[in-house]
Amino acid sequence: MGIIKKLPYYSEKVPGGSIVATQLEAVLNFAQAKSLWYLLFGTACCAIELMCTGASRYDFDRLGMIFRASPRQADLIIAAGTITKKMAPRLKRLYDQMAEPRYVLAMGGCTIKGGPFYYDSYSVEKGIDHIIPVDIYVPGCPPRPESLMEGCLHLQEKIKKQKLNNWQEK
Amino acid sequence: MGKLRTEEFIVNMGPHHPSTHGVCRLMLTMDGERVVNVEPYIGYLHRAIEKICENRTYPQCIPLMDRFEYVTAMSCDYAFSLAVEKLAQIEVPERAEYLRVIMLELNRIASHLLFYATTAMDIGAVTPFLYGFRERELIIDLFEMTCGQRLTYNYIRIGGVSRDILPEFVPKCREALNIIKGKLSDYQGLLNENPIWKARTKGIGVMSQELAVAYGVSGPNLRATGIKFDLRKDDPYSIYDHFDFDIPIGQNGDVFDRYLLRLREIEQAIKIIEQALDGIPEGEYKTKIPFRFKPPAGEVYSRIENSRGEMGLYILSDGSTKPVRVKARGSSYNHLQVLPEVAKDCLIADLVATFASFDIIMPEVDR
Amino acid sequence: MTKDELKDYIDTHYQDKMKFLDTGRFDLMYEVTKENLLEVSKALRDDENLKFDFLCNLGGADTREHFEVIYSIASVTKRLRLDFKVVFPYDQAEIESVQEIWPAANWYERETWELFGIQIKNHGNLKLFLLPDDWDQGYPMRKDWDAPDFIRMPEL
Amino acid sequence: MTPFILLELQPVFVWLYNLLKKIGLSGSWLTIVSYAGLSLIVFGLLSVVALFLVWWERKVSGHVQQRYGPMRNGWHGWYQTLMDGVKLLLKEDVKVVTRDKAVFFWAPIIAFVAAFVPYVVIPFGKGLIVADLNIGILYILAVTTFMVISLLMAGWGSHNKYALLGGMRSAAQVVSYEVPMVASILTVIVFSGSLSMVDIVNVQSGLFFNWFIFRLPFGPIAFMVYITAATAEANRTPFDIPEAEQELVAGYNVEYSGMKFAMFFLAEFINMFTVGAIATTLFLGGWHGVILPSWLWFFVKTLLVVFLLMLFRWTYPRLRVDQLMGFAWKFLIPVAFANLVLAGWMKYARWYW
Repeated sequence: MGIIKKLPYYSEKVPGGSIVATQLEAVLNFAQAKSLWYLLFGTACCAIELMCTGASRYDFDRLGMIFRASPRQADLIIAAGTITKKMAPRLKRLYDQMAEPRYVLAMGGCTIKGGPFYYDSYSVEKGIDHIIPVDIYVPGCPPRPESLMEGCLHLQEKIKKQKLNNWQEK
Repeated sequence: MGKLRTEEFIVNMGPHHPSTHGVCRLMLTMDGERVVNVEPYIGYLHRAIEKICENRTYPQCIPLMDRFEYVTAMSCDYAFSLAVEKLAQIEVPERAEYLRVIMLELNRIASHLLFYATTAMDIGAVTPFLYGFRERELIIDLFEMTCGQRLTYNYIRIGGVSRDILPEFVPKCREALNIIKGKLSDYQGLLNENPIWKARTKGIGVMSQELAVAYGVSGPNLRATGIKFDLRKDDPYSIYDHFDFDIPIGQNGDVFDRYLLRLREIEQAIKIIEQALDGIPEGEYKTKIPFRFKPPAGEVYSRIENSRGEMGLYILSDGSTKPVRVKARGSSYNHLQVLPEVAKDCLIADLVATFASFDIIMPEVDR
Repeated sequence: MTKDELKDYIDTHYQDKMKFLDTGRFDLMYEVTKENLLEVSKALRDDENLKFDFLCNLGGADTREHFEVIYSIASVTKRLRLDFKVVFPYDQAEIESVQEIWPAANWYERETWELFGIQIKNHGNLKLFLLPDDWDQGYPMRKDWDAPDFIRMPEL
Repeated sequence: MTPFILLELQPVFVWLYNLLKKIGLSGSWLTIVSYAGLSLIVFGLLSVVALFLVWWERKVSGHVQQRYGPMRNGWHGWYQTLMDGVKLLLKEDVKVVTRDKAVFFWAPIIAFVAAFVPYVVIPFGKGLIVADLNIGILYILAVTTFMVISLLMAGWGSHNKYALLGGMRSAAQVVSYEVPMVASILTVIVFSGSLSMVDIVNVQSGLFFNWFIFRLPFGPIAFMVYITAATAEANRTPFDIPEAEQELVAGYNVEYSGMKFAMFFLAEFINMFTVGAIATTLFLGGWHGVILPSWLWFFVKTLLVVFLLMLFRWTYPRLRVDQLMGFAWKFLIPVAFANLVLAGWMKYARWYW
């Protein structure tokens, strides 16, 4: 990992090295995009739709996405369901435990802006984007499995465009 | 040889753990593999639904009730509507009652299928998980056809239902029921006689009748201990007295009984729906309620039997458009409370099995 | 036992301790004073003809005038339902625990304490559990409660 | 020379050996270079096999569960696991601050090595064996035990209670199931009269009724005991308690990420293949078969056994830890030993064909 991060830097010094780096970048990003293992993180209603998406009719595995129970082995955290103020530190912690490169998909209205619990609720975090950085927002209450998969495809497109140099910041 | 000196240690299970179905946190005091003490910590999904309801008009509360217990959202809609109807003494047309019963029982099947899926998953069998979801999709399709949503329906409203069923609903429903009926034997064949499944579930997590009643355990978990108590028969609401169905009960109150009971309840639910489909009368599907709906001052606690047990709603009204207090009683609240008593001194695998068999769903606990 | 019979029974046997209220729209609603709470609860549970052994619900309420704690009880064997409530002013927000009678009351009382600030005597387990561990903003279910990041829904 | 003989790989290796000789290597250098080359070939082959098995497992699980499994990478997602592997290579290697440094570092490496080492003595085909040791099967039993040490190390080094529980569970489990496994293997050895893998295969030459699994009555029993015990050795459902997802999150590998996790993951699948390979060699007649070349027969049989293990995994619930131990000590071991005694007696009385 360390070497690969520095690769763009070293490749500048060799003639033609940047071409190699670009090609390598494309391959690595492709691999990353095609193999998004998601963390089993469901809190509320969206978790049921997340399970449905993993089940027979929609089948997340078609996209190469399988769930991992341990955050260390996951690439993507699908925040499915309301994040309360009590849960927020835990979400932050799970995100911190994940290995780079890591991505976040905010599923459902609650994770985007508090959803139906925006008004009058004393305990709901109004959007997870002030806890962890979010890559893709999938609106809905709860989103249909199709839209969740659409969100994942958009995330794959996004990953394919990323630069190796930016991995540190991501 | 003297007794081996061992040291207890504390394991924090959750709030994010594959087997806690959401965000329950269990603090386990463990002696090796043996769980000495369990202490549930809840509130990771406390969304203050009751507080929000106090600042919403009565019809506006129903979408929140969907999110109170999303696995059987229909029954929550219904519990709230029933409470308000009792409060304001609204008569509901008979067609609406039939539609409600069909939807409630379909939702019960969906919920029990989810139970089948997740319990099998927690005991280590992955494939039943997928099978349960496969048949659940058939029911979800019916709901989607009727009210356009897959999970949070907002279908049962005060005074009736939000819209009438489509003409093709009845044949589609019958078709889905026939498929599920056929698959039920598959489910049982996959697990019932499996020696590993029996070893993992028989005699595990036994709950006595006294304990169950004292802790307010209700629904299938209560019936698995052998008490024949079902609000559909014992405190009849809606039109359940028109139908002929049985209340299955268990004997030992262990994990296996709770599992089998739910599968048998699916059969009974299918029976009710078939009778209801035969007898849907023509007529209105809802009573008009005024736009600024104001029930009279007063209070009511109404309870219904949803797939997990007694779903109760206490509503205190002062005669304005908004309720003064809404207190939702979810049965999982009591089931989680009794868990430390049932799961005392068992292995960690048994704890997971017991937890799964209670069919606890966290939003009902945290609200 | 029908609802009317139950009302007659309670009115004859418990007339000095339970006061009938007409606010109950479906089931019977009684009022019990704070002092009589434990005694009445115990009697209702142990009465051979009633056997209210099942606590359905226990919840506080803030009516803007006073606090109430509403007990909804039922009988599994006799198939009966009954509600009763305890009413007390804001400055005397304290009540006896009914855990000994109905163990299920434990969490309900804890929640009532946590969200309304109604003290529960002899509870023994009054710890925060619904609210975050570092919660210091008071009792959110009270009607006059407010906090900086609490947004009220605008009136239509 | 029939065309089928051409498919046999042995001439290729002979030619390579002669080539090495021609370029001037001799004596111990020749031995070292040829063995190193063979090991590399086996290593490469097994890496491919492991990647294939991961993909196959996902496809099998998908089709058992009425879905497709990976579909987006090539034909039915054939290079899905390659993508997974590349991604895992790139993942950050999370190092827990509180870990036991050396133990945490070495655990996946030992697991990985322990998974590959048995293949030194496994005959992939007629004459296709790296080293035909005369204590072949004993060597396998000895080196596969390293696996449990690595799991225990992973559990200890991670400084995580779930991992520790997983490590302890796997240690208890593997040690218990070693006994019936050895007893069932001894049943074979009683008849083959040799510990060498090649000899064991040669004893079963001829048509399928010479295979050890069809030696009634003890053959099938020994095979079943072996498969059961080996499933437990490979930590597969219904004996997958060391990594029971619903109880211990991911068990011993809960703190591992990136390449180290990939090592555990591949080691698990290679172990599964080892189980199949040993079962093929001992019970299913090894490379023997008609028409097809011998190495193909070996792979077909092995993959069939692996497929059986996969079907187990996607059908059964998981046993509890005490039931698992009870099953090994109260049922499998008595059966295996009774079977061994029966086999020995029949051998003595020459009641076999």
